[in-house]
Amino acid sequence: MQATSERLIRLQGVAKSFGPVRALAGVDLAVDAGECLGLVGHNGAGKSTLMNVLAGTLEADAGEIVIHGERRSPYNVGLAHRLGIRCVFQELSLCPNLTVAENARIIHPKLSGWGWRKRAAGLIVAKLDEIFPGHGIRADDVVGDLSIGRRQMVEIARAFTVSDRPVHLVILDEPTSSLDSVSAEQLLSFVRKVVATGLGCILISHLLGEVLDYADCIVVMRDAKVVTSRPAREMTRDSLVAAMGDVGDERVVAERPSAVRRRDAAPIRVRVRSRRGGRHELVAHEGEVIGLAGLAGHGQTDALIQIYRSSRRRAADTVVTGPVALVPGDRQTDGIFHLWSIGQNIGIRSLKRMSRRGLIDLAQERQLAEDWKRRINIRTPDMTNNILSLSGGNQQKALFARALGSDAEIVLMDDPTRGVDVGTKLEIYEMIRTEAAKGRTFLWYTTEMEELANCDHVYVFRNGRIVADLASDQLTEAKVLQSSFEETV
Amino acid sequence: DTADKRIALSNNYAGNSWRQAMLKSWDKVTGKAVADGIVKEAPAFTTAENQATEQAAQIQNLILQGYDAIVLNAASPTALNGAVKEACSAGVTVVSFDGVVTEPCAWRIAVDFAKMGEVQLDYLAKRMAGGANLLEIRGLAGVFVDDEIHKGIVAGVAKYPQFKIVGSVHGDWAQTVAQKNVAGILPSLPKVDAVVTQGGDGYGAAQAFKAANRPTPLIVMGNRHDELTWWKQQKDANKYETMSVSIAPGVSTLAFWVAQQILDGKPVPKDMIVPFLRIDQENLEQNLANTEPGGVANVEYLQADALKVIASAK
Amino acid sequence: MNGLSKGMPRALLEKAWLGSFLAAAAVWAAAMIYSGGQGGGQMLGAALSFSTFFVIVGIGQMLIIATGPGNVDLSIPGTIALAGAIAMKVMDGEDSLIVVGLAASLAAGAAVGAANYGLIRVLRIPPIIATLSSNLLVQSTAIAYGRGLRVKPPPAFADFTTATVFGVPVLALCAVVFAAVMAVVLARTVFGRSVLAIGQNMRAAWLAGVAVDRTRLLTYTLSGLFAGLCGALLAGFSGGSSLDMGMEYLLASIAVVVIGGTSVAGGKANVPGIWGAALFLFLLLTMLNTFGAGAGVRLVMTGLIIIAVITMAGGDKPAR
Amino acid sequence: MLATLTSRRFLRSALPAISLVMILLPIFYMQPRTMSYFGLNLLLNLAIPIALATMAQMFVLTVNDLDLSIGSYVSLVACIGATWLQQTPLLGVAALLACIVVYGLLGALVHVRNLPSIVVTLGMSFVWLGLAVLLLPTPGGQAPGWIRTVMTLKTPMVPFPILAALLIGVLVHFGLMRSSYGAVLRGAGGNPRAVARAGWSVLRTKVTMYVMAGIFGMLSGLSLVGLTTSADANIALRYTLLSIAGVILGGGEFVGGRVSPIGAVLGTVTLVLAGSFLSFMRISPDWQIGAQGAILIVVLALRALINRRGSTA
Ligand SMILES: Nc1ncnc2c1ncn2[C@@H]1O[C@H](COP(=O)(O)OP(=O)(O)OP(=O)(O)O)[C@@H](O)[C@H]1O
Ligand SMILES: Nc1ncnc2c1ncn2[C@@H]1O[C@H](COP(=O)(O)OP(=O)(O)OP(=O)(O)O)[C@@H](O)[C@H]1O
Ligand SMILES: [Mg+2]
Ligand SMILES: [Mg+2]
Repeated sequence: MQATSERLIRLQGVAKSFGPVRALAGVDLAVDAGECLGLVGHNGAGKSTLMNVLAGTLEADAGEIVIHGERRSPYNVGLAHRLGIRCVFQELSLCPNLTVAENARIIHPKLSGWGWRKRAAGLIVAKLDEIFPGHGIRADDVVGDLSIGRRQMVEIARAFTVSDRPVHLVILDEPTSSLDSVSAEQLLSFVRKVVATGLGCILISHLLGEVLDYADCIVVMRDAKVVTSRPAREMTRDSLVAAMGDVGDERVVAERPSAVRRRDAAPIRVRVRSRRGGRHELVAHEGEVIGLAGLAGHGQTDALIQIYRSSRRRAADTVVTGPVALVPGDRQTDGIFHLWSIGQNIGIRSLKRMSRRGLIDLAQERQLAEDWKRRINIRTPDMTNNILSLSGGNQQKALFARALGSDAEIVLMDDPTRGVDVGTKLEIYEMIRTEAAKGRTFLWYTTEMEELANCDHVYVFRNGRIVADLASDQLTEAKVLQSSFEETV
Repeated sequence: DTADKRIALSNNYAGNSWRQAMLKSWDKVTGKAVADGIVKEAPAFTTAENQATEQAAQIQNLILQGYDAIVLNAASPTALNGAVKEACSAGVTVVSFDGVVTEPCAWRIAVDFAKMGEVQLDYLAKRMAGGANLLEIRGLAGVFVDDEIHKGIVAGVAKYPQFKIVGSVHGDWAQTVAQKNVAGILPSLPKVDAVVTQGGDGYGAAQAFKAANRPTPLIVMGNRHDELTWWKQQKDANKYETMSVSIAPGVSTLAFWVAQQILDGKPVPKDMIVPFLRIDQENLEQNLANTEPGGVANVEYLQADALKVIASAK
Repeated sequence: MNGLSKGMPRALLEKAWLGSFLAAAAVWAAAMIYSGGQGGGQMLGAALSFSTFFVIVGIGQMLIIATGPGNVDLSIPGTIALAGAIAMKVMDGEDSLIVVGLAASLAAGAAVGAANYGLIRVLRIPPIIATLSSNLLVQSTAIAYGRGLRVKPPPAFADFTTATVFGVPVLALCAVVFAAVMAVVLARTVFGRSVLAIGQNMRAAWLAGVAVDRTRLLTYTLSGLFAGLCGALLAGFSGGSSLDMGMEYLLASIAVVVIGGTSVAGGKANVPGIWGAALFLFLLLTMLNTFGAGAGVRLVMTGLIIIAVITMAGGDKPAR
Repeated sequence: MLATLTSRRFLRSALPAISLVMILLPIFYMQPRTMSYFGLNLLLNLAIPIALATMAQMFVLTVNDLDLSIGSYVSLVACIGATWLQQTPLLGVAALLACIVVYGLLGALVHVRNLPSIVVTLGMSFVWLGLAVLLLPTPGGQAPGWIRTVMTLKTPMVPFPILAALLIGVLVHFGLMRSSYGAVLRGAGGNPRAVARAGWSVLRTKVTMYVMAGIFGMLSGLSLVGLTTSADANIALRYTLLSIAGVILGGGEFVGGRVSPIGAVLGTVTLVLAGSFLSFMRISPDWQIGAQGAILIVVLALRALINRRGSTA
């Protein structure tokens, strides 16, 4: 093939503005066939916008798009599909009312006629088996009934399915945000494998390790511009962080408060009695950070919802003392109010507190929003802008602000750092620790192994039950993984 | 002998005073007939919605229940023909009244609605020989009765060219709707001398004129108790004069007797006309006294009255 | 930046909000021109007094519609008829019983609304079918209770419902104040915010600490309450109650809400728009009546004008 | 096997059938005559036009819109059927085609201008009704003989209405639920953006669905006039609410493209039977209207009970 001399894709001087916000200020990017390009940058740097332009779902204000050596203008989704460009969007785009197989059919125009369901099912299940062995998803499952992790698997697998036209480039916009470490690893190995066969791939992630280990070349974006573009082997974690322009690297391995509290000293805040004969019950004391671990979708979210529910209405097997707030991870279905401003989205949990004589004090609501904009650096010119004008990671920060800014003494977190960039994550960890020290209790489900290091105590879930109960000094990655796969420890 | 016969009333609407009076009359007269052993039973059925399709389904259900006769106040003169035909071919006698059906196999006890429109103009011609501006309040668009009465009124205006219809609104035979629509159009109208109506809307029109601070015109009434009461008050206060005309709700009982006669094997002509009930200045008090509060001026039929109507139709 | 001053004008500039008022003004002007500039003021007076009733039930309907797709109150006609009958019968033409009668009809309305939510929540019946069914039940109750009899309102009550100051109906002034209060409730109270949050995403609202059940119960109860109020006032205004007096409110209550700019997808409500839409619909009918067109033409024109108005106002753009 | 029979998904989809049986059994018990060929025919033939109208409504609901005009549209079609189609068939056919085209245009208008469908179709309901009144100011007309023939068909063994209902349900099921473009159409209701991102034209799906609604509304009107033999302008106004109720009763939802054609047909039949059920019961005239509401509530409450049992099982 002579494709090697010609780049698969070349973007030049791409610019895009949303009103006063410059999302892309003249960006160049190139991907070769058989190359995995890592794309990193802080929340709101413009990564997703750039990918939307490349996928044809957004029209750039300026710049040119060259694919297979040809300038493409006008450019749109249909053309992108015909040219073999597939995109897994950050905010998933499956149809929740359709089955897995039917969703696969949506991106294959030629998949019709007799027996199309069988073929679609075969196509998607084969790809799922190939990428995520042991995924447990059936072709006739309705997508809306799947957990967010499984939805993400379906969407990823779908992007790699091939029917009549070859696929040349797959864009993965934070594909691992809802996957657990095992599935993430499966995906990334798969990406390496297909890249070796000549496919191009763009991988966006806030887990720098993933990008450093699996990408051939890394592009760093910062404030709507590309600031660095170098082979991955020339980069280190530190140089990446430096290029992204985030401070706070010093804090990265800041010690957890060494003085491990004696658990029984503090009053119990949450207690969930074990059901179905599980051996462990879930207990959280005042001021503790409790981790919920295990593979994704093994009952951690359900446990949080159960706790949340019994805070609203007494339940027999769950004790909750004190007001509760929840940071959803599936922000599209559980979190944001899409018609409201960022400020209103943050304020909703604290309305009662901000009311004076029955009327909401708007100044106070504004104040709350401004405070949190500063504290976790929500990137927007104006907190009265619609919440959807934020980048994915910034939306997640707003949900964080909603919970932390409330009067809740117990904060439930459902994999809350999905899509949040490195710098902010560190700030959030820091914040959790200070709040915990002040007496707040955190229950923290996470799919990222490193985050467990912030916890005082970790429960490992498997099949809806707690199978291991690890104090922080016993906590190792191996132990968590081991319990995730075995019934008992 | 009809002692073992069962007659059902199929009714499409119960939401106004006229229908309530109609059902009450039915209940009263048939209740006695059943007690006297003239028929076995005579229940009334009302549909939840005032719609031909629903009534057609109701008729089909009545066929299934094996009634010998169905007395019908139809939602539509034609849209029930399918169901009526089914009834006839199942051997069920169908007698329609007020809202009659056109299906030839059914009997019809019709009111000359066009005439009801025309007499209003005849009356006005006597009262206002010099001519006048008229406001017409119509019923529900697309319904047979509305069209018939309207035709009668138009014919009347043609007969007496000194009258001019300056405005026309649809009151849907509902008092509040009539009031609303009259109030809307009044400001744009020149002086209105008289209002011609279809029944049930006269009081609403009077309210609208009062609200607009207009002199009360001559409003033709529709035999409702509130209309008659208002008329009486005006009459006592300032010698107000008008007329009132409508079909008597008790016509349902006439239909009952007709059905009974048919079941008894008596020859009955397919088409009968009943006179409408007219109230004038002289017999206002008498009629008002006979009308229960909130009801409609009424005439109930005995078997003997029914025989007279049948005989006169031959 | 000041959130209030930025938020309010944005709401004020909602296109649908202005659109319905502009449309109302346009049809009014057309009717005026046709009738040679005569009676315009009176026409407005009539429009105000009849719109009042639509606004009162419209606000209740709006609260429900704003709580999300599928939520709608179809029991309004029955409730109006029942409340009207109760008000008139309890008042029994006595001025001294006005307050008692009013309270009774309001209580009946609220009870119907609360029962509606009971059907929806406890029996899990979809709102549209629950309220459709309860409408039939309430209608039957009204028939059994009132038997279609017309009792005259007490003179003081009738006078109040038809009173005017400088040609403006007193009732309409009250309804303007009422609408203003409800607009504030919607924008500035926990209840209002809860309604809008539930309308956007019920699950997210629940997870964000909104008292979902209490709020929804309250919206249905308020809708019933407002329908009851409307029934009592309407009976006073038109000189007695009748069984069919609520009938036209079935579709009209929805029409004023959606033409007024409230989104049927939920989460967005518009109070002033209801006034605009109610005036528009009344004046539209008046205009067509003035033109003297036949029923068929009039209906066709009504439909086309409604579509034209909404097309010109345009829908809202998706945020992202 | 037992597991699938008690699974929540199965129970949920079987609910419409269960409600139907729940209302059919007492009817058979109270009036054994209904169990005959003749009885079932009478009991169910008016359900056909309603089922067709319900399908039309369902197409629109699939793409997250609501059609408030279907009742008056069916009335207009019935009027055209009883007049032009009978007297001047060519004009009649042209008028019906024009109606369908208008439906398609409505879909396009709603999509392109991003209008609330409920207002547009509310407006259209006046337009259709007005046209019907213009065409047939007073009730009358005559259905063409061939429609009469079709609607009074005496099929062997199974009564025609049952066959027709089955045919409607199965046909739409295959078109919308099983065909490959059907998946795209439903997807456009579930997540229009996802469908657009996959390169499909959402405009086309909207127009398709509205045109289908126009076609099924037309079939509804024609079958109705075939049963009633003549028309009037107000003949089918209540189909608007009835069709929405039928879709919901059949397990459909207002948004998100979740619909079930077979469920909707069963839902319609249930609604129609609920009315029959009542006339077989003796209820005082005052409460006859209310009883219709009560029976709907009872049927749905029983469903809720089964549903809850299903979800805990
Ligand atoms: N529809 C929109 N309207 C207004 N602003 C927008 C819109 N979409 C994106 N932006 C802005 O454009 C900028 C870039 O957003 P983008 O989603 O590309 O960021 P990102 O790099 O993908 O961030 P993240 O890591 O959080 O996903 C952000 O400042 C965002 O607020
Ligand atoms: N797991 C859940 N996911 C989404 N919504 C839920 C969930 N559980 C309950 N809800 C919603 O919350 C409502 C009932 O919740 P709950 O019983 O806790 O009452 P509530 O919202 O606290 O109201 P109140 O405080 O007035 O009792 C339901 O109508 C349901 O819509
Ligand atoms: Mg992004
Ligand atoms: Mg993760």
